[in-house]
Amino acid sequence: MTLELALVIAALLFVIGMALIILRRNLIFLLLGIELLFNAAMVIALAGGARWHSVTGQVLVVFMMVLSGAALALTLALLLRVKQELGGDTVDDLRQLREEVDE
Amino acid sequence: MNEWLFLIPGFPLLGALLNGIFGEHFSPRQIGRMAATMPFLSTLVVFAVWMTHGRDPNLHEQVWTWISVGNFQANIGFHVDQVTLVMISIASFVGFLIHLFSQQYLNGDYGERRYYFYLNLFVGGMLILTMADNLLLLYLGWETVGLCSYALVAHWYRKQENAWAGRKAFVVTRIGDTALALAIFILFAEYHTLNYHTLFAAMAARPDQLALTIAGILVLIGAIAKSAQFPLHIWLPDSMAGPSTVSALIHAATMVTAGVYLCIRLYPVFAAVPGMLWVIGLSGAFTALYAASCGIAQVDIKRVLAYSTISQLGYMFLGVGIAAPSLGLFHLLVHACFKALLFMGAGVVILIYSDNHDIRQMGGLKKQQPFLRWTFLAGIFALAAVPVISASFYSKDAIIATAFIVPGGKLLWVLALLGAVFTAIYAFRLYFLVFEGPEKPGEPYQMGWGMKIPLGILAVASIGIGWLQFPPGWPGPKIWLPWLAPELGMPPAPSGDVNIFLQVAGSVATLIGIAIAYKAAQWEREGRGLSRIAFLFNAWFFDRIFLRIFPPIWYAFAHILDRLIEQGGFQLMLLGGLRDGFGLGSRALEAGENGLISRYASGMILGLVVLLFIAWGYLL
Amino acid sequence: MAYSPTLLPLLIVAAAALIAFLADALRLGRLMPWLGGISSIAAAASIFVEHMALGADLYWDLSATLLGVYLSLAMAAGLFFITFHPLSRKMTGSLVGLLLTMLAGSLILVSAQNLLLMFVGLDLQVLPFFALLAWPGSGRAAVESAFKYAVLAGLASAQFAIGIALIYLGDGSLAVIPPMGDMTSNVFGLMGVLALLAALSFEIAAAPFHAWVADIYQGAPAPFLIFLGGVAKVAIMGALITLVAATPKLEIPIAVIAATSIVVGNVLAYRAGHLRRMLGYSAIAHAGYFLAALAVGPLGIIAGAIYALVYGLMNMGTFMGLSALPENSIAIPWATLRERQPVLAGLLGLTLLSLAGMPPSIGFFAKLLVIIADVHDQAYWLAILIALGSAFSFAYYLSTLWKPSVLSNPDRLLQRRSWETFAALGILILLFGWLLAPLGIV
Amino acid sequence: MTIFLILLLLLIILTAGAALLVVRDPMHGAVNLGVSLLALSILFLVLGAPFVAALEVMLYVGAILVLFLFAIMLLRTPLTTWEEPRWRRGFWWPAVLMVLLTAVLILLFSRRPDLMVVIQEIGPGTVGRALFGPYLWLTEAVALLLFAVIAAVLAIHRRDDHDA
Amino acid sequence: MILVTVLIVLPWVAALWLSAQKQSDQYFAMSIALLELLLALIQRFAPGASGTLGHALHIPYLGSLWTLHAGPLGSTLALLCALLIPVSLAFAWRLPEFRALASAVLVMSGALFGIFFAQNVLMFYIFYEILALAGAFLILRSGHKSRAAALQFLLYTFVGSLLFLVALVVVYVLHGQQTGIYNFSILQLADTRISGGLGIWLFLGMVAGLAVKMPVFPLHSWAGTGYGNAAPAGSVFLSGAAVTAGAYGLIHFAIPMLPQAALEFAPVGIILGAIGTLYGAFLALNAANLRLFAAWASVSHMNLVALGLFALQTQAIHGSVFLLIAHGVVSAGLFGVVSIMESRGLTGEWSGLGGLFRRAPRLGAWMLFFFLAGMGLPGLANFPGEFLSLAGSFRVLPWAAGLATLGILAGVVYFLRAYERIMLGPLNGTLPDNLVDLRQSEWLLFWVLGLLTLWLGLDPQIILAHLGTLLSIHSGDVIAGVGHGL
Repeated sequence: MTLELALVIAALLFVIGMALIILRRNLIFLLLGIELLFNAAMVIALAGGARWHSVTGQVLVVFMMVLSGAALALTLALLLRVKQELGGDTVDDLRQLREEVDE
Repeated sequence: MNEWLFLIPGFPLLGALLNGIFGEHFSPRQIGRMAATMPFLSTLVVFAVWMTHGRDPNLHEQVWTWISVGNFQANIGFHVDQVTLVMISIASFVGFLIHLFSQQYLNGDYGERRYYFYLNLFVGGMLILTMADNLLLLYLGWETVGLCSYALVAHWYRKQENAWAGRKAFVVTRIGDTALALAIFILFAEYHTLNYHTLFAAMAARPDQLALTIAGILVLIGAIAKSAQFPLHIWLPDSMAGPSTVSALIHAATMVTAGVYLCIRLYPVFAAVPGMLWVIGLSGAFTALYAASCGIAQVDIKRVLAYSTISQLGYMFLGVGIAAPSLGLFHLLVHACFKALLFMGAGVVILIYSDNHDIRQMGGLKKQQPFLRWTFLAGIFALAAVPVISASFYSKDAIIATAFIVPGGKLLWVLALLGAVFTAIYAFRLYFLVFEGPEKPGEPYQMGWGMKIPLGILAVASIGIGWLQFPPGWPGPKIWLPWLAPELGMPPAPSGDVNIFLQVAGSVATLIGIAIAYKAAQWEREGRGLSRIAFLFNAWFFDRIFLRIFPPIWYAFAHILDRLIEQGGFQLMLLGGLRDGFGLGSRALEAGENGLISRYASGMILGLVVLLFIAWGYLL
Repeated sequence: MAYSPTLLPLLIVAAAALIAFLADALRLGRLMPWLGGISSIAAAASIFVEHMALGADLYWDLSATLLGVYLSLAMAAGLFFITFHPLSRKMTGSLVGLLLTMLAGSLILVSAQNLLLMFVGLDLQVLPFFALLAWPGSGRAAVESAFKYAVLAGLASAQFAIGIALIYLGDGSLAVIPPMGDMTSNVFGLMGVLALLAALSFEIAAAPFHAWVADIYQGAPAPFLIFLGGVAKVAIMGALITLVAATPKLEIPIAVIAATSIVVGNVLAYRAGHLRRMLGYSAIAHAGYFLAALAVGPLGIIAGAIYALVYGLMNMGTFMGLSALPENSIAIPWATLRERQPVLAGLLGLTLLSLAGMPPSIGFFAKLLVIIADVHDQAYWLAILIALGSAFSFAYYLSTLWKPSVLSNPDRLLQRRSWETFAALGILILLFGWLLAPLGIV
Repeated sequence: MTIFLILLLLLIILTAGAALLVVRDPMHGAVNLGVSLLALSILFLVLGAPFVAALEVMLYVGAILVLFLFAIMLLRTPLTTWEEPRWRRGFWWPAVLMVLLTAVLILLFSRRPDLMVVIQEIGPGTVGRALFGPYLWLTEAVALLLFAVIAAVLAIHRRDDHDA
Repeated sequence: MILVTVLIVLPWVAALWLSAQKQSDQYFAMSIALLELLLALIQRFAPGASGTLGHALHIPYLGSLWTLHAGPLGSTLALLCALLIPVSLAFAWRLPEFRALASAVLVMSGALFGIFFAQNVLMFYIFYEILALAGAFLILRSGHKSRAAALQFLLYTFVGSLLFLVALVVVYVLHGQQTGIYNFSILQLADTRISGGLGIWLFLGMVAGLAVKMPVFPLHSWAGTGYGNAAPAGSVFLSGAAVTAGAYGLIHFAIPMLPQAALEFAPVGIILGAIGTLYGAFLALNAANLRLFAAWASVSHMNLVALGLFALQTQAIHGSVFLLIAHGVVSAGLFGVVSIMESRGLTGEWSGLGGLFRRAPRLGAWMLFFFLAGMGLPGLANFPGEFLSLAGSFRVLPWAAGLATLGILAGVVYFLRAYERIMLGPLNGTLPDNLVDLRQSEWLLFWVLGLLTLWLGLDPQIILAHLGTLLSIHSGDVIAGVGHGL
């Protein structure tokens, strides 16, 4: 029963993460959303590890942590440049590149 | 003699080619003389053929294979038999006379080289048409003469109505040509050959009634258009816009008779279908009456002669219709002589009255031009078929007489007889108005020998040529019918008292006509003449009806097709629709491209959701 | 896992990357591109030598070798090209390092048979681009495009991670090759595979996940687009090939994605005003043609591999040509280009035509192979869709060829003698590349 | 017994997530994330992975969350009190999409095989042996990646005047 | 084999070198064109040259690509195209955009030669697309330089030809599955047995691809904009030579590959041809200017060719091929006349014309000559072709062929009306007064075309006798079996 519950938690994390990405206006929250998604992946991996009694689950989690951390570091660095160059840290400031819909 | 046949059409065509290539380097006079010698040389060759094979000509010459694909073969082959010999003699001899006549008639006018080019080409085309041994070559000649008539009628192209008259002639005759082409296709589809002999043999072996009926009708339509029979006759009166020599050659002697020649040549096709001959006869008789009735109310000298040609051609068709093609051919020969003469005479008259065609402003020309008056009178006699002394008494009255005794021919006889009366009326009305009565002097015009010889020869011919075939029961030479019998068979001859009654009826009709004509000329001078009958003057309004119905429909249809289907349908709806469809589609998709990251992310999530739904639906 | 020969190419590239990173500190930055180029060629040679070797988690099968060799050679060409571009004057060492890391990631992606290895390869390839797209000296739009790519790629790799976790939960093994593990036997495995497909489709810009590509192509500096379009995308296609080869059940969703991307790509490109955005949208269509090849079983896999290779080549040619133009050029100034650099103009014109699928060029033969594969599998509707798509693509490709536009001052055109040689080489490959096809297949 | 613990964790994560969705100030967002991460580390303990639970606290909450705080600090977002809109303009359409997503997850979830299994604990030792045993090359690759990320971050933040 | 390869590659190289030049080099282009004509003559009449089969560029799955086979039909059509190159260049001599036009024409001629001598279908397809692209460049770079017209021309041809490619690939795959040999050569593909339903769809695909080029009725609307916007000298080549590619493709590739389906398609093809002939005729009547008039006249004739072609009957097919060649020469004359008038500064709008014969009698004479040829006057080039096509298809579907015969009547109406509006009637005031009649060179050019038309009209056997068996043996007996009276 515990694994089912763990999966429910993972699903919950997944939905909240996705909601954060598409609903929030401030860019920080987008990144938080991505972190939540990664955490959901970790929970599922561990559930898998628990089910198959093998260490691969934990290895997966370790790698996921490292890679999500690396990605986040770069994205935050870019966020600072965006704040510096485009003068804002919300989703609406990132609209220079778009399809010029004429009418 | 066989291998010289190609010279007959060859000379005029050579003349045309030389004129085309080197025309610009010679003066019009030299071109005229060169052009005249060409038909003369053909006449010589024809004369040689008469001399050597006059008895029963049956010459063949295959010049080269024109088209041969699979089991179908049509080649440039000439064949001369009795009928063809008569036709080529007319075409070459009368052609030569016309060339001679136009040396003086046309000099000093613009486009003379062009005139001689097309005249030569016309004579060549006519000769090919008549000498062809298969329908395809006939069609070639058929179209060439059509082209030349277009070019010559529109000779004085600087006036819009002349150009329009030429185009009208070509289009109406082209309607007939299309019908003829369809007939050729039917015969080709049925019998895989277009050569006369093999065609008639195959037809005799396997007569397919349906195909032959349709083919027969289509050939008839072709002939009617070419020979300006009712209802496709509207182009002939308008084509009087061309020079009179052109009218003399084309619209009297040669081209318009091509239709009759075609019916004579394809006689077996009509004979194979019961009742078809009667249809031809009826159309001939009716046209004769109709055209004659219009002729009496005309005021333009050339229009009178135009309607008279239509009516005389009606008689020739009547001749073929009553199973007497040799009589039809006989009248064709006679008509060629006197009608060419009348047209040339009319040309001189117009010159004298300085291009004024209205006969009511003319009169008393006999004192000023005695020679012209006597030759013109000979022509008028032949036209009206004055008994005994005129040639067409022997040919036209014979046709009318034979019509009486043919089964179901009574109606045709009545129409023909009435036609004969009207013919006499308009013939002599024309003569009295132009030559008799108070004198209205025109400019003095001295006819050179180049004009006098043709008029003289044709005047003698229109009197004397009738004696080739005396009516039955009369003493005197009867060589025409027996000569043509082996090819066209002997026509039925009335006998005993019926014969006498018919001959008397024919002569009485002509004399009544002359009397009425005398009175008509007087009324005309007093201003109350026949020309005020609008119904007849406008040829029963057929021309106007025809022009108000067909061309507008044709152009409107083209306009609709262009606007509605091309611009509207294809460009606007099909291509425009596609373009707008894509535009809408891309505008809708561009909404997903407005730069917002969250929108891109939601697009991705939507994709994931769709994939998961597919998985849930199909893959599990 | 002990050393096995299959790892040799990766080791070569990783070593070169490390050296490159250090070189910046030792002021040897200028030499690094040459080192990078030589190392990639060495890697290509080693892959070619390996040829069909099965390592612990790496398997250089037919398509992997084909693409692996191409990727390394393309990287080498890219590096030689970059050395002359002004953008690479600053921090050349770390630039080359990042590029080599990206190459390592691509090689792993192409040959990985283990999902975790594929995940690491994906991140190895994607992360360097966050920095490359916003390289110093490339203006404000580049930063925006880099950040957008960063966030969305982060989301994609998160999805990828979830996919791996689900598959692992499903059948306990991370191996891709069927006998070792059947991924789609249960719900979790299926969801996992679809998450993987979604992530990879995002990377090659297939239809539902296509929104990002136009902005990145518009904003990013042209030299780095050579690597994004020419190398990164081809590697992802390699990964997709291994994925599809292992799970035949994926063919229906792939066919759906292929059809939508062909339609969406062409429709969007039709009205795209900006030249780079049009190229982005056409990339969507090409992803669609590639996926159409994958959707039809084994013959499709070969056709897909060849299409990926050809697509990479065409992208390299296009963006090498574009990087000669000034950054924000809306359309190609043909007049000045033909005057100043005729061979480069010829290359650009030919690549656009071969992207559209003009017959004698290699693009046409790739599409022909895809159509043959589709027809072989009775997927007539897909073949017709490809045909109509590529026919319609001429509309927008040729409008760039025909749209008259003049460069304000001609000398802003970057002038390099050596680029002519690249261009000539490009033309040769694009026109007669299909002569090499027998080598590829055999 | 563990069921109640997990339900409690579920509750905590639910509240933290909801808070994340509604709170305006990014600082509050970061703190909420920290709370949910700590709850997760306890879940990891329950699932028999003590090493990873420790890592979660040290690496995730310690490093990545701190990274967020630094970023927010560097962004120098003013401590504003005015009503800063938290949701972007087009709200409803994505919300519907979220409902769809949860619906499809629940649908798929209902078709899952049962996972009744007893959980053993796998200590840090085995994880370490695994990391440097079969997955050795993977860790080396990740090492290379981290090194590259450092260079990348340096590149992103180069001042124009500072030459290398 | 080498002669043919030179024939194909030489124009491309010349075009490349020409476009690299700065100013337009007329004499170079003309010398290349005349050289091409000479080579084509040698190829056509050299003994034993035809039938040589060459193989090169072998690709494992696709079979060898560069296979050449000079059949009688192919070399005759090649001769026609080789003739039209110098003619179209001569008419374009004084055009400002001569260089672009000449290079486009040369590329197109190379592609055309490739098409006529290709033995395998893939090579045919490749040259077919290059022809379409070069045609689009021709429309774009000359005349009104309108991009929309060029794009419409291109999209029409490409959508069609790609459908042709898909159908072709299906036949190739089915053939591969049946016999195990995967090859695009027509010799192998000709005897694939394909079931009825699928065969019909495939043949429709192929017809869509090939019939677009010779504008058959529903796929024709590119002709109006295409010819309307290209320079008439360009249209000489476009409407004279380029359209033969479609017809040749149908005869040499499409019908032999799917004889059964071709038979079932025959009635539909004839009806489409008939409607097209009439449709073209009526639109020519209503054309807004001279270019459109010549364009729609050419469309009307090409639909007649399609009629004969789809009838699948000996006389009809031979007739349609002959009409194709005759139409090449006659439409060259028509568009030549239009280009001469435009070089004299006339816009071609009806209001600006009338009574021209008075100022330019030579031009008027030649215009009448080519209008008569267009009308199908017996003795000139079009008549034998038209007669055979109509007579042959009359046996297959009488009422449709009858409808098409009306097209000839309609032909007279629109040609004569146009001639009267341009040449006859009172002199139009707005005509430029420095209107000079035909120069010596132009007069000579028209004499060449005129003599050729006359010769083709009077002695068509020089072509009809040497066309060889048009339908391959296999498809021949399939069709004969059905009793089309082959």
